[in-house]
Amino acid sequence: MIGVFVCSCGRRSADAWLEKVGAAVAVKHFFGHAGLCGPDGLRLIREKSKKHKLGRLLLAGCAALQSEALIKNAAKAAGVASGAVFPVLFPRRSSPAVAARMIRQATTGLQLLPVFESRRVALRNEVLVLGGGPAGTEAARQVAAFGYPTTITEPHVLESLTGGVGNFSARLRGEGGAATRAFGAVVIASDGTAGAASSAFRGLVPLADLEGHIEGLARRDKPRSAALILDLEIDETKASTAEALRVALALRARYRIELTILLRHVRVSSLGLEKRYDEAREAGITFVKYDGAPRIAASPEGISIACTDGVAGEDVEISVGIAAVSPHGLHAPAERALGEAAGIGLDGYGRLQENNIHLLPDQTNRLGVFVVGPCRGEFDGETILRDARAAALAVHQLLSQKELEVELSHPVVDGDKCVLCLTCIRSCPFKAMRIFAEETRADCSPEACRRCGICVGECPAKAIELPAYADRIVLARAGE
Amino acid sequence: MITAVRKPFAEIAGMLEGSGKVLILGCGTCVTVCMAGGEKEVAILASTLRLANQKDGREMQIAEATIERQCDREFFDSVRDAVVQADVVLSLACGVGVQFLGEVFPDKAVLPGLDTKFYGAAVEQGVWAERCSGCGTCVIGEYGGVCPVTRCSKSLLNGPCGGSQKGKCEVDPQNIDCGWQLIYDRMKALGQLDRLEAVKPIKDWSTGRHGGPGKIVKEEALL
Amino acid sequence: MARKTARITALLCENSGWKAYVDAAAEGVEASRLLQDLDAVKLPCSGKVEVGLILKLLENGSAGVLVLGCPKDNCTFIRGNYRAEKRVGAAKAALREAGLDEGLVRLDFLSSLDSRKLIDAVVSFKGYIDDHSRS
Amino acid sequence: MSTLTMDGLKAGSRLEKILARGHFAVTAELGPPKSADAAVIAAKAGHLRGNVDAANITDNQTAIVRMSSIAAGLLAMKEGIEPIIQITCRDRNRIAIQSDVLGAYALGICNILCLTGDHQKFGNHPTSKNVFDMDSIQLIAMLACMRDQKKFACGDEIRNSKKAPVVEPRILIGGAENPFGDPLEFRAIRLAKKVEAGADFIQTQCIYDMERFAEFMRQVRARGLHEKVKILAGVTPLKSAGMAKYMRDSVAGLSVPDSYIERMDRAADKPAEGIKICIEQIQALREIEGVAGIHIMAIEWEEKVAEIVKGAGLWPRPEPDGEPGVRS
Repeated sequence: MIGVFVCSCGRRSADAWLEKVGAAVAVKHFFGHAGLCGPDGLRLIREKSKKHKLGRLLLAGCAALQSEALIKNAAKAAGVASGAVFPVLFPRRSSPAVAARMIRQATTGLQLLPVFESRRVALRNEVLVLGGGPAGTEAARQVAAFGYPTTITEPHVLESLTGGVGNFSARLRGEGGAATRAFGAVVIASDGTAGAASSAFRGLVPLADLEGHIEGLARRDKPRSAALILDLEIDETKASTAEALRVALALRARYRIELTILLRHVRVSSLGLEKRYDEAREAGITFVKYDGAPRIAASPEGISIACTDGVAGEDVEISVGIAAVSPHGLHAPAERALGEAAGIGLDGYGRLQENNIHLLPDQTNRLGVFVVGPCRGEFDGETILRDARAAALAVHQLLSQKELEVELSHPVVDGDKCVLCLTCIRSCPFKAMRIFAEETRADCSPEACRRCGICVGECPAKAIELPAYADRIVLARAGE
Repeated sequence: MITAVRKPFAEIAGMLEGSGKVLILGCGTCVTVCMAGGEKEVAILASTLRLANQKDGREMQIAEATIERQCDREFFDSVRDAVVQADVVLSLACGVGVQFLGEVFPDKAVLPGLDTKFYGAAVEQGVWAERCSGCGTCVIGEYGGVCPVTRCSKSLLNGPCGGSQKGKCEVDPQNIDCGWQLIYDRMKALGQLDRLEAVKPIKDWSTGRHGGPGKIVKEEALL
Repeated sequence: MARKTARITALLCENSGWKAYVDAAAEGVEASRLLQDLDAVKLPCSGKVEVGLILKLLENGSAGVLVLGCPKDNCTFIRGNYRAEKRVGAAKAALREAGLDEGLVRLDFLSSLDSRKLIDAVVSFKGYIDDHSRS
Repeated sequence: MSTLTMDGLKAGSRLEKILARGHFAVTAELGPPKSADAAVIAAKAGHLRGNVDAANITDNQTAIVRMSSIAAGLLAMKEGIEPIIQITCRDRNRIAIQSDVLGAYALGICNILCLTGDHQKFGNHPTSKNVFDMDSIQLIAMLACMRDQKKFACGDEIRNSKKAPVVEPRILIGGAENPFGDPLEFRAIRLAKKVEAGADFIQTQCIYDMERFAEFMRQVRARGLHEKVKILAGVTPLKSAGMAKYMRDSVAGLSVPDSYIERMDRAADKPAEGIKICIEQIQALREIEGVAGIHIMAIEWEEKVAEIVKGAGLWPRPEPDGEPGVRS
């Protein structure tokens, strides 16, 4: 049974409006109320749910009804699962016809929406730390101090890392061949490698050498301005932004020259980086976020850079005495193998952490796998140790729960349609898809899955469905 | 696996010109894996056709179905009615499937929706590359596991031509590795370069396509 | 299938487009009126969008499909918006093949806080669709 | 097992005699016209007559349709040029090639250069189907089998009927080599295979990088190949600085040293400088042990061959007995 609760708060002649909406919707259990989000509203929900044995609730009104807390409370009041409560948002002052149409579309969607059960998944307490350098040693020491059986080993012995959070299977190469061991969480702390230099552009110096160049020039003819250009060859990382900020602030303080940093994206999702970015702006350093490729040419005055300012949407051209390109040594092809073995995404330089603002410094695309130190582009000793301790704490926060409650709303794979093409397994950002050998089909790990539906979008056989967003539900909500 | 790509839409639309009831029939094996003719591609093509028909005011009924394989008779049973009802069946299977569909339904007009390309492997997600030409007498063992017939643009059996540069084939240096560079590197790694020094005789091509349409009879499998 | 008014469908990533939509809907009369002509569909991520779904919506009468995802490198699911970009590109290619205007489907990236940008995106897309409507 | 003619020759061609008698051989290239115009052959032959020992008649070079090499070779022969017919594996299978060889020999042609052939992609019929029934090494082996075993590739004897006499084509067999193709280490092995297959002479791709060629010849001598096969080093005179740069940047397997490009850039009379460089190269190549002759590929510039040959001190050409191109 579906109950439709419509909020009429803030409307003139609310009763007449409700009446019109109710008539247009024409469902059996239709209840109007002014202020559904208040205590009276919850009481109404409780009473009506009980009386009519409502299994699913549609709450229609303003954005207040969208809040997670309210949905939870309403579900509690009605005695149903949170997934059985669905909010519908009316634009302000919507006409009865519009409101009714939106409710109808949502009702159809809600009728189709499954209610999900949950499962408790036990978390193993063994922790694997890959990397015996300062980062790995510190992380392992801290994890062990929390009381978790900790294995520390060199990163290259990892052949593969399957499974998901709380129950990883790590295949580790040893003297007598490879062995598979189970871990609840993994910390990757490889020392990283100095990478190959990025190809130098004519007339430009590498960022690492910029200070030396300016110093050399300062004795004769100090340049009045300098530009630091990032993202020239590839979309770079926060490590490159951090390095550019460090160099720019130092140059600004020492030589008082005009400084411009040109980049495609300001990447500041790292500890203290946002602050350093603000400092740089306060120090008068100009930032240009460009679109496309900048055109760089030598001019009699030095170097001229023309590009499209992505924010203002207009073409800009600046002339500087000297310009530098991305820092050398950031490109790290050597991490690729470790990334592949561990199923960890890489950034544009091939370092172990994807460019993504939602990832905390120690987080990776895999829940329960953490990364610290040079292998993710952090070279500052103090920061590395702090990151290692943070990762250990994160491991503790995860594993101390002992078990996870997992809603079984993950994608389901139709074994008749799945042809094991591996597309979902390759394209899942979280490594949640795997082969279910018994049924020769792909399968999703509910605890590793984040319910994004990318696999559904990719599957060429239309074998995967994310139940809450099945095509028929989506089409119903679109008014089909 | 057999690889294929979908035909240009204009060609498909041209073939279907004047058809009243069309069944688009996908194949759930090779061409699903290479993303050319599975259920999803069937739906995309069907929608594209319907949109084009809406625009141009054409009356055409388009039905969609996908079966496990179009190279085995039994799998057609589930779509028999749909095939019978259609005026024409556009098969999104490889060339094998299209023809076999026609053999199973001799009265039905069948059309190919794909261009079948080669026997290939997924070298990475979204990229398939040719690895076998089906010559009928495999010589890979003599070349360190790399097939000269397929991987060399000229199928040379005795060494590279002059067009091998920096590991690439001059026919398309961006996309084609020199097969002979691959063979050389592999044989060197295996310590078997001396095996490449003997002059290989002219190949017997009659075991493959050049011997006419192939047929395999496995005696003990016959019922 | 034909509808009276040109309705457009918005496929909204629940982490960005949908949140911006919720804010926009609460904002003012003008915005609200605008959003009434929109079939807003919440998706978990723009990466859930399928080429076939976009075409199906158009086939069934939607005047245009607007996909709104998170800004680059800002996808909650790491790569979803990149995947959306590819699929919308494929949908545009299909529209071109069908002899239709590829502008009937559009992808924009915006932040969950940017309800203004959402309104701008809808206004711009609606304007475009009104000028290029198929009917 | 070679059957030799009375004077110890395999084919008895003028080229073979020159090489056998230890003269430094000179060959050139004669590209057939892209039309049925026999006058083109006559004109080009006029430039070469008396200046070369034999001329290569190309076989639809770079996959562009031209007059057939056998027909053009016959026309050249009439103009007093001994032809070296080029045969590629691109357009004909073993049936067609053997048939052509029988015909060519019957017409008096007795030098054949065996090539794999440029891929049709580069020509004016890129959508055509290629053949590549065999590669150049197998082609050499097939011709050697026809000449020496007197058998076709299938093993049948070369005779019209059981009672008819065996009449095999007695052909001097050539192969080509690009010393600069990759994988470099395989080049000498490949040359050895051509020798093993039965090549009598080798003409190389045009050489600009003397150091790399000298290294290649060291590998050749280390395998003793220079004693088993006559190697004719290829040269192509540069017409302009632009051509030099094009050869350097766009022709696979060709490296043109910067010093030549600078010279061409600086020179006031660029064609004259190109000829001068070419003559210097020939003189340097003559010094390399194992180089038995020179092959001048003056692309659409045949009128300069005489100047080059004379400038290099290779004129007049020695006159072996018998008439050019006629079997003795």
